[in-house]
Amino acid sequence: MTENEMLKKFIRDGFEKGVKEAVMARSETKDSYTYALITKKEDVDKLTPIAPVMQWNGADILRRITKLKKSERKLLAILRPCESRTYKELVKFNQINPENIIVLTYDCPGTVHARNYKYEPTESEKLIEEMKSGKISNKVRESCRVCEYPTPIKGVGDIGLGIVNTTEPVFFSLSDKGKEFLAGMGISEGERDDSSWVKLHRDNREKWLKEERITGGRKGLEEFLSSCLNCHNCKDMCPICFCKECFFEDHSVFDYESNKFYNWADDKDGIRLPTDKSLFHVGRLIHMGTSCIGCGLCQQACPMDIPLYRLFGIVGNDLQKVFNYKPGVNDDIPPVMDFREDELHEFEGLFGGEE
Amino acid sequence: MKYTITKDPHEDERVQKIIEISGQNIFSCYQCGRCSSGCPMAEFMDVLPNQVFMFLQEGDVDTLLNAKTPWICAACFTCTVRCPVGLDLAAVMEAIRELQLRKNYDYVDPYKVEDREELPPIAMVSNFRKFTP
Amino acid sequence: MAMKRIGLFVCHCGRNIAGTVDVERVVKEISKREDVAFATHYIFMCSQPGQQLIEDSIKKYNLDGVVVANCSPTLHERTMRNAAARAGLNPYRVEIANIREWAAWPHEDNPEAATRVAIRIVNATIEKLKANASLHPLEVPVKKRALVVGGGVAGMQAALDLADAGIETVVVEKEPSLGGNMIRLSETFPTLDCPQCILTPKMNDVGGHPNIKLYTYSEVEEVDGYLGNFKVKIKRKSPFIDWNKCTGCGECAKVCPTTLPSDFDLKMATRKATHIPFEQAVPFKYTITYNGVPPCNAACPLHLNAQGYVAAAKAGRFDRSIDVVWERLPFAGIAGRICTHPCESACSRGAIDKPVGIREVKRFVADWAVKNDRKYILHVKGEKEKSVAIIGAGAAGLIAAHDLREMGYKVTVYDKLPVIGGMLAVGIPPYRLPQEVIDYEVQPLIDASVEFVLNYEVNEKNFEEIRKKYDAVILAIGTHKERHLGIPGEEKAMHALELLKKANLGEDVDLKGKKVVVIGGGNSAVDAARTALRFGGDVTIAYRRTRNEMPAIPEEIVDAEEEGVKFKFLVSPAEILDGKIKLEKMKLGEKDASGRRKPIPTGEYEMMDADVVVLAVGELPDASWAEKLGINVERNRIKVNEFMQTSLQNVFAAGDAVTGAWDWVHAAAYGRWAAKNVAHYLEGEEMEKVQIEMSSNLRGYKELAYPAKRHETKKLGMEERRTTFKEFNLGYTEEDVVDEAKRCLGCGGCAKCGLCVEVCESKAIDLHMQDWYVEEEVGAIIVATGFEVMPPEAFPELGGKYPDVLNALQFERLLAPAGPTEGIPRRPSDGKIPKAIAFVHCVGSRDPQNGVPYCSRICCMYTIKQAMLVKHARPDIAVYDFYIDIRSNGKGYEEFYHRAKEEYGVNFIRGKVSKVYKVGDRYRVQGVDTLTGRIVEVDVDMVVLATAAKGSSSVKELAKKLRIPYDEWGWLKETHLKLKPLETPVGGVFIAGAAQFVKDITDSVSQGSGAAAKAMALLSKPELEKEPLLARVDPEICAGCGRCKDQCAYGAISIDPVRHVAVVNEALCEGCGACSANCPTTAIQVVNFKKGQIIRAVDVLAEVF
Amino acid sequence: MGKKVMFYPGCTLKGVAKNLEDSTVESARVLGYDLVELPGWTCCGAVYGLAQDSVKFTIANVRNLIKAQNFGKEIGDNRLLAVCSMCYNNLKRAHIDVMKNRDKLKTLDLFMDEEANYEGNINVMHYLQFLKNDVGMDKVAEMVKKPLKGLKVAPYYGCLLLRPDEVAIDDREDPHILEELFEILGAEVVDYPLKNECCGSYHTVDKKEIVGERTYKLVSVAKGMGADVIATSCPLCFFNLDKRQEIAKQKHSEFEHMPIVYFTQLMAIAFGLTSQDVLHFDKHYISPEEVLQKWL
Repeated sequence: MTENEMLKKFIRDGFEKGVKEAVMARSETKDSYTYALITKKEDVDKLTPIAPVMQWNGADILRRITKLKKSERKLLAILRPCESRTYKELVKFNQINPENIIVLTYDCPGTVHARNYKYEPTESEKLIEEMKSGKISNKVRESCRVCEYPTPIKGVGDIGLGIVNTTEPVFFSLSDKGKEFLAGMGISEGERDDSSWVKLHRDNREKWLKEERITGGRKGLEEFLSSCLNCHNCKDMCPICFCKECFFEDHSVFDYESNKFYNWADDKDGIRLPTDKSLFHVGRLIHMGTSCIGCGLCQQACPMDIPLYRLFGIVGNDLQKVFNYKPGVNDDIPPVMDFREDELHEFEGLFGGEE
Repeated sequence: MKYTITKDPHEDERVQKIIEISGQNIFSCYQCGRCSSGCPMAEFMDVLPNQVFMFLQEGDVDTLLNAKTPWICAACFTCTVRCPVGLDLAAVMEAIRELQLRKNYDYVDPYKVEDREELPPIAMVSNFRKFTP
Repeated sequence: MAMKRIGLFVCHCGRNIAGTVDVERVVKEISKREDVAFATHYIFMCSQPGQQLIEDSIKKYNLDGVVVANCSPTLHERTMRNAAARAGLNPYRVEIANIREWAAWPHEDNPEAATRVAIRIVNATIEKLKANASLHPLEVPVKKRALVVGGGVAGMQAALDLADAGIETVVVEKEPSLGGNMIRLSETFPTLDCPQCILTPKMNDVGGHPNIKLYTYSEVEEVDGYLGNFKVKIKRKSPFIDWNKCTGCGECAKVCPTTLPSDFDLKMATRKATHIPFEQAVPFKYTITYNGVPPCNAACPLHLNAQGYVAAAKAGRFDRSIDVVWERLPFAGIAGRICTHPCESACSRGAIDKPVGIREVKRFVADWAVKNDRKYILHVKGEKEKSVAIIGAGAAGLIAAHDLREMGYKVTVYDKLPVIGGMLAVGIPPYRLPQEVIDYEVQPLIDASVEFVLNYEVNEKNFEEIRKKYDAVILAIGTHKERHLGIPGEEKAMHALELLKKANLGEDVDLKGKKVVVIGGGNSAVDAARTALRFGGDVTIAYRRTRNEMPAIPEEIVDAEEEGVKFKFLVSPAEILDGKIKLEKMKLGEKDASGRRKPIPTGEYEMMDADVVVLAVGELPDASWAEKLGINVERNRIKVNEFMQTSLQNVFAAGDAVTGAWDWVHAAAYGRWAAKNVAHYLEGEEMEKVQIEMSSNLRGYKELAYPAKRHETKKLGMEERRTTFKEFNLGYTEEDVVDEAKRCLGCGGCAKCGLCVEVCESKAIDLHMQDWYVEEEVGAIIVATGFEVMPPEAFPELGGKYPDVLNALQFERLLAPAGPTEGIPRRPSDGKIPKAIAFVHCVGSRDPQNGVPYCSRICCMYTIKQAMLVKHARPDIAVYDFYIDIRSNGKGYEEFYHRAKEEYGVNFIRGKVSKVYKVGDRYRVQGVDTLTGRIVEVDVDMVVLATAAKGSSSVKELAKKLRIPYDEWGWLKETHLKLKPLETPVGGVFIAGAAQFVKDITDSVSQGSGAAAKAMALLSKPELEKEPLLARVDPEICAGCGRCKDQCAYGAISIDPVRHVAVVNEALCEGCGACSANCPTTAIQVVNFKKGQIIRAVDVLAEVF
Repeated sequence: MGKKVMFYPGCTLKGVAKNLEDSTVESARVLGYDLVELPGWTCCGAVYGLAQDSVKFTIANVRNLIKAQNFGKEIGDNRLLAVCSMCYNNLKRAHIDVMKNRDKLKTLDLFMDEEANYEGNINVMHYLQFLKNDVGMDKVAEMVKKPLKGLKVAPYYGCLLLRPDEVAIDDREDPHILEELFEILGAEVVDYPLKNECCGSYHTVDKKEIVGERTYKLVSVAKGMGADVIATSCPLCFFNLDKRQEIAKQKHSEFEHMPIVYFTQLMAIAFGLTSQDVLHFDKHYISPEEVLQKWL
């Protein structure tokens, strides 16, 4: 039985045992996979819980479902590990009400870039095969190759499905809620060792953090973003960018009389237009950097193929280190919501510290 | 006893030199006297440590150059650690000695040292480092 | 709509601005703007004519906005806004461009730059102003009541002024009495008034004023609300005495056996645990100081009130003492003899010399009760129908039987032995625990109809029957099976249990002249050895580790040695032969899990003569039959869950059978828990998790530890000890027990011995009283929490660790006529009147490197006063006053100084002391006279250090609750040092007295009145106007993420659960803008500081020159 | 073979203070440590330069630190132990100085082009710190064979273990580390108030009388407090307090002699190392033999 079939059986059993009333999981479409919400056992066949592509962050969908009011039915959501971390992070920001939701996540083989999939479809089973043989597929996205947490983490989501290093996939609980759920399903919890799969990614990540760093200061950044169309797709796809209306969508802020523009151009020997392009990316970095969970959807969304994850992921990584904060991994309060009297002394003073 | 101030001590070159060598703002002394009362060598001095600062604040470097005090200080740092305003007095004493030593002046003559055989090497090394150029 | 007719008014500020900034050029440049209708300059805009100029111009030019370019808005924003309002312009259409602090002053040396900066600032301000909205002040209702925190002189003055003005005032004071630091003083400078005389009338006024509600021994717990409408939660610390009933008669203090250092006298004297801090205290009510559970009680697995029965014994009230024991345990005599006393291991006195002999105290009172015919009576609290069977009449079984019977259940105890007591009866030799003691202490159970069925062995055959017959069963079967070593010849050996059982049941074992080798190092090894000795053997204990690792009670090892038991260490038995034993030599290796070093075999052997070998290598429960019935057994022990319940529902288990062979007190403790949960089970209640361990970090009052050795108990004569089974330990004598009890350091404060409860005629004392909370609604809060001085211990170089080196506040107590020495200074070390005293000024003050940077302000004067009072009390005492500068800047102060110098003969020496050390009986003060330039040394008998003052240590917590700022020294920060010294940035919260900065009584009283006046002004209005510059949320944009909520220091923001957007409570919002800065979408913004306005202003300011 | 730790003896230990060196090395051996002499060590300079513009006082010490850096990598330990207070003070200050002041380190590198640069990871420790923090006083207690019961010791720290603040091995006004050690050795500790006062230091070379006066005060106060011996860790303090008693006696006829010992000698004695190859009582001017007879 493939992992997908196993999960479908799990969903069916769940309906039968009455432990849940709805399921949110991926479903195949013509050229891709999208999320589907089903409420009946008969519809289970429409699902492909582990899909080879990730068009949308599932936590963002859960946000839409529960933001105004908690889920009225018992909902099982099958999320990738990065989505489960997003889920946890968004709960902290009041964007998801976790009541009545059970999140299942699994050892992730990574996903193929949505555009690549469209022209050269790959089955998830193939990716899983490669994962089982201990190899990260060369087809998967950059962000998947350097993923810091490619497997379920205790405390993040409720149920884990272990695929690597085990003959038969095993279920295990990640939370008390999950433990109860599995008990209700009559499934006994298993164990597997995911350390080699995690290490493979972490080694990649270490290398990536060093090698792909954008250098050259402001100029380097301008060059990195030079092909940007200012379409704001990256923001739209970012699950952490949950604002109803982005500051940068309010163009009136950057409306000036013509003379202002001419004066700037005079002073600076010419200016780039529009003026808010890099400001947009930097502004976004400030807003979401500490919470970037590394799903890489910004990069997938870029019509100009700017490797944006190298900007948001690497800067986010550094920023999170400064505050010793790991988004979506534990219950720590996000640095933007936490006031500490005693921190960041190294940045004090006019030039940042004494030395 | 009379001393005529002829020049703003803040502008005095030798005072400035002492400030430069020692790295201490001698004008922050407010004469509490704790350096003197804690000094183990004070009873052998002709100018008390706190008075050294007053002389400097008045620009009277000559008196200090002729005084025994800088040569009696044993650099034990008792004053330094207890000074309420954080002045390193030992460094100031050193600076006053340096003004002399840098003129190639020998305060002690190594050839005249008695019981050379018995003295621990560190005693002689430190003595010569402090008292000869 | 954006303003089109703006007026600019540039102020010269004398030469402050115009001296640097070219004001004409500013006016000229700004006039070029299309949106500026009028611009001018004037020498003083804040003057009457200046304001008139603005008013007239507004009318004349029909201005719709005004920029005044002058000084900081904190000074004249209000002035200018009022002027505009008079001219009919909405005051919020006026903005200040600060060209004095931002342009003129920083560019004093560069008028060109200053002018350009000024123009830019004005331009930026205009850009900001253009989108300003017209606003109207909010109106907030006012609660016409006030709260004063702190019952010192400043707080009392404030409270009295408020109350006299008809405002109901709540006073919260953390100490049991009003008075603060002032009431501690002997006399006050410069008038030499006695504070008791001048302050007590005020205290009585506060205590009795109809408009004052006084909460002493209380603390502010929580503050909610805002200007005019605060909700304050006040914690009332339990005094354990109902103050409504307390008459202040003091009978309780007379009988209280617990002495503590007096906090009021700053440890210069002692007091009782129940006390009134001083004679004039208001309210005149007794307070019991209870610090918490002391280490001894916490360490006891049964949590007996050890400090309590020790305290009662200290008072010679053995009857009370035994009652305290009986509150938790009927088996005082058993416990007093054989307990392994974890209490003593935890005793704080152990860190000083040796722990208090707690067990022997208990033993003494138990014996005392027997002698005096005081019997324990088991009172059954209401008979119940249900019944419980207990299998095993040992430690766990007996206490379970007692507890369950007390709760009203019918209890039957089965035991296979012919006697009651289990291991107590047959495992512990009679010379340690005579059977009579067990029988005597079990009798109350029998009297209360606990049924004992002896000689009845429960096993797989009859257990089901019993289980059916009773509603619940407790298995407390102990450890009666012998562990085996598995060495050749083991069958030749005797087991310790066998030997002990024979001794206990009165059988004789003939060991006369025989060489006996006991194998083992635990209590049963030592018991077996001493028993064998009494049977006439020549006994050696052979143990595989060394003495340090022996698990037996150390005293018992010593006792055994005294009696003649020999020891052989680092050997392990290899084979038992006829008349001999082969031992393998061991050595010690690394530490194992138990923290003891492991024995490692060396492979070398030796032979030893041994006619009889006794194995004491451990015992196991015999639970094989239970296993057959389906009860889970693991490693020979009955397995229970966290409620002491076995795998069978109504079967519980406890004692050694569960834990493995341990000691009496742990078996009893688990037995008690089993009983408790059996009761819960039978009543269908939720069971409680077993919680034996408890911790206590109290460490007692070291200063109470006068030298006193631990008393040893009387022992039986050695001959009788060696040859008979008579009880060998005779316990303490009556004198010894009292003296021993006095060694207690009173860690817990009140020991809860209950002696006071007996004597209180008004039945006011309740030792179980809890802290409680009250809520008060007030419109204004005055914080008057006062100051503290640094302890002398902080200055080791000045001898702070010596008993006769005090800080000034401690010395005040010695000078106080009602103080511990009645006003004559005496040395705390020996009570002698000193011949010479040295005072040292500026200890820690004016010393940023080692203390605080500031001058503590009052020290010069109080030191002079103290010097004078010393001379006054005893003119023959020489006084040396080491000062740096005498700061006598108050009315009558300098004159006071001169009196000390001229009339009283105080010696003033100018120079700071650097070292104080003990020479013989006296203290050598090593100072300097900076005026003559000489080192000065003087030997004195006492040294008084004028240590630096700091804010009250608890003030930071309070300040956080009130959201008012404080500095690193604990002083509360005022809004403006010169002009608003009583205000804080939080509306409605004022500060007074030394909470702001150390000050003398005169200033404190003035500030108390001042703060009261401020509060009155506020409360005199029915409604308050509030600045409308507040945060507002755009619900269309707000995503409800809550970032703003977490940033708001005023708790003004909440998330609407229905609309899922942030909501601002306008009454709480102070308009600081922290929320806005943290909002990713600018959905929350402060009115008139909107993003467009700020960005426009920044654009102007950031333009390149 | 014990664990290897780098040891910087300094010149004085090699000559007049053999008693300090041997008792240190041997007591460490009992505790399971092998103090390995830093190969090629040079003089520490005895006093540290206080002038802002002086680098010469730092060179020798940084050289030593670089040597320790190289040797440390070989034996896999970065601790450099000193027992002479002056050596400790100089090495530690040099380390702190160049770590705080990287420009100075760069300048120094120019002076020392034949060697590797100092990386700053040498942990300069005084033997007392090593005992307290790394070995553990428990371990010391375990090794005590002959508790010095009844011996009254005045602990004497002098200046260089406690001042300036950045090198202090304990509270500078009220240190307790020696007290703790002596209590563990079973001795009775005298609460000696002058324990952190200067002995007169290098004035012993040209102003003996002053040092004689200091010695007079320091020894007679200790005597007055009932001490049998003063124990120190600095060979210069030792020399001054020991040898200069001669002058003290000449000046003050009532002066009573008192033997001076190194704390390591007391440790050695308590550990049962009583051989003169370790203790070298011949190096003492006032022999401690009589006072210590009971334990020898």
